[in-house]
Amino acid sequence: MSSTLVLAQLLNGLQYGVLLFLLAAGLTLVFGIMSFVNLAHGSLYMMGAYAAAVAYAHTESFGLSVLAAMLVALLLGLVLEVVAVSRLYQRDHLNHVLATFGLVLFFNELVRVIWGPQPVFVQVPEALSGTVNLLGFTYPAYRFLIIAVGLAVAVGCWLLINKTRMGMLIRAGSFNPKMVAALGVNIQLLNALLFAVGAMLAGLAGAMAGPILSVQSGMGEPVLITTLVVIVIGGIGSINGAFYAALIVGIVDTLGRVFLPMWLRQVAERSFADAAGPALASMLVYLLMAVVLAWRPQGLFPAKRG
Amino acid sequence: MTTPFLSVQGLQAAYGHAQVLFDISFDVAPGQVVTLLGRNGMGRSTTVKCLFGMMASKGGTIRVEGERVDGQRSHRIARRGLALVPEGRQVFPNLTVEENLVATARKNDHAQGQPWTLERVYTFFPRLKERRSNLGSQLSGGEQQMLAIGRALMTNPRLLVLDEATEGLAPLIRLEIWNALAELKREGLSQIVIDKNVSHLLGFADQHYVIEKGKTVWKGSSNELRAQPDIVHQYLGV
Amino acid sequence: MTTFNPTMRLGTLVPLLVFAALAMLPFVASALDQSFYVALFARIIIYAIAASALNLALGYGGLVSFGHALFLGLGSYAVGIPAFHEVSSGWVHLALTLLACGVVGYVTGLISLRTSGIAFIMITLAFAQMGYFLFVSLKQYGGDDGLSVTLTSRIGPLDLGDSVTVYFVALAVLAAVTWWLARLRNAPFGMALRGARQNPRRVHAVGLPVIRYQLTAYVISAMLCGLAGMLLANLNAFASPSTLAWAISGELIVMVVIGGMGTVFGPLLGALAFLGLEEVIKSFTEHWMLVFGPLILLIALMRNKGLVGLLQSLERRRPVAENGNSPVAAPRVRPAVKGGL
Amino acid sequence: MAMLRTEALSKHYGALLVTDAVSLDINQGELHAIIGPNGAGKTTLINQLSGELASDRGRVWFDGQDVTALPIQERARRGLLRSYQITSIFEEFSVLENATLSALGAREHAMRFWQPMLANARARRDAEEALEATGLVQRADVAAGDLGYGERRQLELAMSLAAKPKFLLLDEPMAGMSVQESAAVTALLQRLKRRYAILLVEHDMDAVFALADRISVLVYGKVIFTGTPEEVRNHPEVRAVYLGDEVH
Amino acid sequence: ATIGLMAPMSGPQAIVGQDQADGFMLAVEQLGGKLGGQPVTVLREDDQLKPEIGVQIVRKFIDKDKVDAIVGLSFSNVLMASVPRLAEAGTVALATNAGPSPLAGAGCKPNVFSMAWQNDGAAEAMGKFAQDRGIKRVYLMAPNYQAGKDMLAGFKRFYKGQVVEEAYTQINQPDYSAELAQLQAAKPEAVFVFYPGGMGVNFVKQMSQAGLLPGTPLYSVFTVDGTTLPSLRDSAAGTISGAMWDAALDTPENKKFVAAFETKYKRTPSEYAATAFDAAQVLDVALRKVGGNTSDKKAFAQAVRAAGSEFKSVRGPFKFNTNNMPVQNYYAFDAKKEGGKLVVRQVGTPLTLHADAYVAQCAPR
Ligand SMILES: Nc1ncnc2c1ncn2[C@@H]1O[C@H](COP(=O)(O)OP(=O)(O)OP(=O)(O)O)[C@@H](O)[C@H]1O
Ligand SMILES: Nc1ncnc2c1ncn2[C@@H]1O[C@H](COP(=O)(O)OP(=O)(O)OP(=O)(O)O)[C@@H](O)[C@H]1O
Ligand SMILES: [Mg+2]
Ligand SMILES: [Mg+2]
Repeated sequence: MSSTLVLAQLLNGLQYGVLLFLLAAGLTLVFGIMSFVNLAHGSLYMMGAYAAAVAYAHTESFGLSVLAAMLVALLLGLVLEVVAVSRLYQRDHLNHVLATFGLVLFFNELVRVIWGPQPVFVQVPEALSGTVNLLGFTYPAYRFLIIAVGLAVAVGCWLLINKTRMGMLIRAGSFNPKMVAALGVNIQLLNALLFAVGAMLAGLAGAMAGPILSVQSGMGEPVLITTLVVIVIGGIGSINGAFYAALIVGIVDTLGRVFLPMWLRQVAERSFADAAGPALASMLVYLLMAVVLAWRPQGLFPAKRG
Repeated sequence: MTTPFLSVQGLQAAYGHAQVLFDISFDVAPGQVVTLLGRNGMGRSTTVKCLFGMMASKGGTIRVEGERVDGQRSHRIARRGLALVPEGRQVFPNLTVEENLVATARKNDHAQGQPWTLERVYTFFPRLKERRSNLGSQLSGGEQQMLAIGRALMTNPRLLVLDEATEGLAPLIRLEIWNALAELKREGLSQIVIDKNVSHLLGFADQHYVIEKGKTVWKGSSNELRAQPDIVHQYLGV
Repeated sequence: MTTFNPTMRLGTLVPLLVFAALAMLPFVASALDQSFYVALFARIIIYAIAASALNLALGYGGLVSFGHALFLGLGSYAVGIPAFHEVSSGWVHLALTLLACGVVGYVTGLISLRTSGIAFIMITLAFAQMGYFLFVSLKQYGGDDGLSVTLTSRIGPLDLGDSVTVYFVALAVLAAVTWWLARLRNAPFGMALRGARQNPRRVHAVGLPVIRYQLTAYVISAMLCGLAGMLLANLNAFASPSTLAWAISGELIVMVVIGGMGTVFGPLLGALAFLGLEEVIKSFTEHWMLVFGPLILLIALMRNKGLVGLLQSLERRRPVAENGNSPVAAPRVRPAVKGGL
Repeated sequence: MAMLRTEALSKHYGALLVTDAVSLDINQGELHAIIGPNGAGKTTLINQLSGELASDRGRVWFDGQDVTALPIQERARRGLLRSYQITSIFEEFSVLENATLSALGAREHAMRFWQPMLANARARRDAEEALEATGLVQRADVAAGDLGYGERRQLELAMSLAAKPKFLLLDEPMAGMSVQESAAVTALLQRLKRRYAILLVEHDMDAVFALADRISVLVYGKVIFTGTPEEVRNHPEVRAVYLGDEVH
Repeated sequence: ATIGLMAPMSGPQAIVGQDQADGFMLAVEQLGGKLGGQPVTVLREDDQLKPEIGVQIVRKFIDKDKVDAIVGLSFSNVLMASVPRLAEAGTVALATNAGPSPLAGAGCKPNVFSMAWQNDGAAEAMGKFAQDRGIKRVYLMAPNYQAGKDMLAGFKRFYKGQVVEEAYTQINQPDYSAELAQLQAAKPEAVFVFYPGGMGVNFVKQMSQAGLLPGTPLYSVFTVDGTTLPSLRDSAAGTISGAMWDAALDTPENKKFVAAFETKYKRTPSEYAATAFDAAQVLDVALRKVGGNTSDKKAFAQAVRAAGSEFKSVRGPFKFNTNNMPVQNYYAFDAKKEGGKLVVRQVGTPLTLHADAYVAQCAPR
């Protein structure tokens, strides 16, 4: 095993982590600050990806397609908030799970009705379709755009939560909206806005992922679970936590996938190693979460603020 | 007489099927301090909740400066210059002391007197300044009460409503609160005060309303109340 | 309990009628030569058992387990694996189910109960996912394709290979579990558990070690759920890792919540409504999820607590406060659920 | 012999020393009050005594035994019961159920899976007595969540009484009660006084002076003075930091 | 006649179910709404790819609807779960998407047929093809589950060169950059993978974006096909697929079928549509043989077996083996970019009239 390969894999892990963070960001906003469990985040991500695909096909501009995805997700988020979500904040988390579970079913089917069950085509923007050579490995240039966007989102979210009054008010409102309102704040409006921003970030993630992943009905759920894992490991409501945890999960998952089977082959019989290696690798993220939570129930980097 | 700042007429309210307010009527003139007296469970806090739109009323009217506000949403009512120090404090547990104070802070051009700022609240309650970066949930009971009052003042209100104003406060602080409320009154701030400490209320309030089983059953000035110890005995059990 | 009482509450009456109808169903079905319905409803009843089991942890204890499919799966494989090795004794299957679910429930519960809130939801999910990946990789036992159960459980004269037998065994188990849960609700254990959901600090202060009660509930819940898994494997003659998938855990939660969390009959009504509606809507359109999804959303939006709550509110009851004693009483305030907040 | 004795109990949060070497002796049948400014550490001290909070340093003896290392539920079983400053009841349960669960928990376990809790005659009788004492009998069947604020405070106290404690830790039992209810509770405590040892934290000076045998004054973690009500009333430092001129 | 059609109609694999239903209905329509001369009712059910639901549907078909035959039967896991009930009832079942090895071997059933393939067939063909092309070093990849392992085993059965690495990935893994880096480091001559559905789209896209395609030839089965090509487009350039059928297959029957399908459904059919189309034709012949009377289930099963050698399959030669698995050709198809367009072309027939490796284990009945 050459050291350049290890380095290359570390880079892969980082980059997968950033992709995870992109998804986790919107979820953390809604989940961590508003304390709303939004399983439909994956659906908004999917809708973003589809919106981008459609817009890309029509405008042939990647930039416009990203904008379109964000806009569509934002509007969708607003509608959802007003119609359903706003009625659920004060109910316990189970009702959130129930309601958004229903939404997930709905959106998956809706997409299938509109665009059919087949994955749709999304291309990589022409300018970034090449590869970059690093350490003797060819990397898709597009992946660097994902990293840049992820970092920008991280900074933006951190500012929003920790440095703005909106962040404070929404955190307060998640506990006691009646009191916030009685102090003269239109908490409903604020909640709607924040939820929509979270949705918009999901849309952005969908648009960014479209060119590298299969855009199809149901694409949101597997990632959603990994994203939830990220958030919980990081510490709920902490955007820093989500960021670090995304990177950790990205790296652990990547390195585990690659090196665990190899390592097992050295210590165990080949046929056993071939069976157990990938199985263990797929459990690794969950194992990591269980260990982290058993050791630190509030996650690795809990939000300082409650 | 000028129109009262706040006027409540025939207010009714219920929790589910259980009606608890039947006929509550009272006025608060600008600059006036009014108390709602009564024993536990008579409906004073419910009245306050209706006032702030935190609970829907079933009948009657609530007017602020002559305009009806019942049925309006909480924040709209609050923005007319009402601020609440609720029963049980209800500070935001997941915000720091300082965030609790600034999160809902607001300027108000109509408010009388010196405007409230973070600095002024901290001078008022030095204890809060010491605990400024602690979470609301980490405060002692009394500190939470101070925070709730500070939070309400930071909205620069024209009418301050205090439900159980001095609950859980040490005697010395209690005294300071009474002095402060009196000071605020001098600055022209209207107040509705609910507190068990009737003797102190007699000292600085203008009007008293006694609430019994969801109805206002008596109203009068401090002097009238002093002159009628049987009222105090009958309704307040002192 | 089954004698008709004109003042009996709708929330109790309807479920009892449902029970009675379920007891009749196989006779009617065989008379009409529609034996398929026996298998369909057997599945619903088995899910109702699993949902009732979950309700003990979730509804009574506020422990939002997003991993109960693990126990359903363990129960299935506790039939499948011995059967694969040609062991068909139902007693062995039963013992294995209870042992596996008890031990796994104890260990995972011990670790999970260190956390609360969303972390609890996620850590239980993690354990279930690990179980899922474990069974997927067990090539010998069919891996991802699952394992056919060629030898179904034989308990005394009963062979669970027959769907009518499974049906009645499941119904009996469900009735027993439901009755016990109704008793438990107001028994000291139930009260301590429900108290711990509302206010764990106070339960401690009262002198009861909260974790011990929660862990006990979690383990019992796991074992009951395993029992459902065992019946399911017999009904389908198949054990599959897909029984452990996270979506199944989610569906169990949905059933409990639809029916009415923490109520006695909620899980039964929830399982009936969830699986029944699915069947009905599916028979109208292939895009049934387009209807089913919003329907679930609507149920979540309804203020009252699930179907049991709906039945209760239909009665237009007198404006007295719920005294919490009725076996179907639904919680009235937002509870501080473990995993709820 | 002292019913409850502490030796140099301390607790800090970060740099903040909340209780600082607090030593107390409270005798059987004594009502001992603790007063002090807001944030002085009174609730924290009660948490340390009840076992809810682990102390950094110091020891606690209860009824002749060292209970420093015991968790809250163990101390409760030995008869050391507390009430909360911020009401802490079971909102879904009826008033009677609240009290019965408390009566049951303190003396027995609840690992019973069949008979209804209310069928436990002993626990139920204790609970009903406690409701009687606190004036909640008429409200026995009401869900605790439907109670008014003052009634919740009464229930809070009733739950402690139902457990038939040997020692009561009361954290501001009168807060939020109207004058009439406060007077009633004062009278109740007066009656209970000789039966239990009581540690009372309260800002209602009328009640404290009427009830206490001895008073300790806690200021920013330290006990600055312990004495009879008369001595405390006239102590200049206590007046300066706590009483002001409210009490003459 | 009543036919029960069960396939995944929802979830990520819904396209497979959709194509099967459409293919079947196209054949029925071409036969004038009749099978074996009898008006036919087709009951469609969605198994959601869940074995448990599948069993329930099979039960319903048998007990409630009393269907004459069941087609579709979803993926291997659902099929395997249904087999005990099918065997018990004796109802004829035609799987149009699976042929798991237990069913081909010791667990074979007289009334359960695969109209599609024995699962290893296409992979064996790719192994043979790679062998024939003289490729020395191959890198193998598949998801870590039974079908994945079977596919790689099938490939190795006919490929005798060096296997550089056999890598198993997680099911439904979205990102393959780590594996692609390993692959790149190993510098194989060619790659063989099995990544059905969305996994395939992810993998092929990412391999192409990493600059590895078309440079390193990608041999695959069930990865680049009618269901994924529309979303892969140019990324698929440089891939070679093994299958018993492709829209590009040049037979008169197939040309007619593809044209009819495209006219009716406005999309290119996949192999799943083709197998279902064939299933309807087999049933047509078999029902005619028994005169529409399926009450003797054994006789009907035998009629189906015989019909297999009589009907005209869109995939070329076809017959049922003694284990009720197909004996058929497996072809190699090559996707290349030509004149700015992706063109798929048949480039060989590595296995002709191929019988599976398990048939000997099936006890003759
Ligand atoms: N959330 C609620 N649900 C149902 N009933 C309630 C609720 N809150 C209060 N009540 C009932 O309404 C009546 C009036 O309560 P309210 O809180 O207004 O009284 P109060 O005058 O403020 O007394 P207190 O001194 O106890 O605060 C009481 O009898 C109480 O039982
Ligand atoms: N978890 C915590 N973290 C940090 N500081 C805390 C925490 N809990 C309490 N404190 C601080 O410890 C001090 C003592 O609190 P405590 O609640 O014991 O006061 P108290 O004497 O009961 O006051 P009061 O009479 O106002 O109820 C307070 O200043 C409080 O802010
Ligand atoms: Mg009140
Ligand atoms: Mg205190």
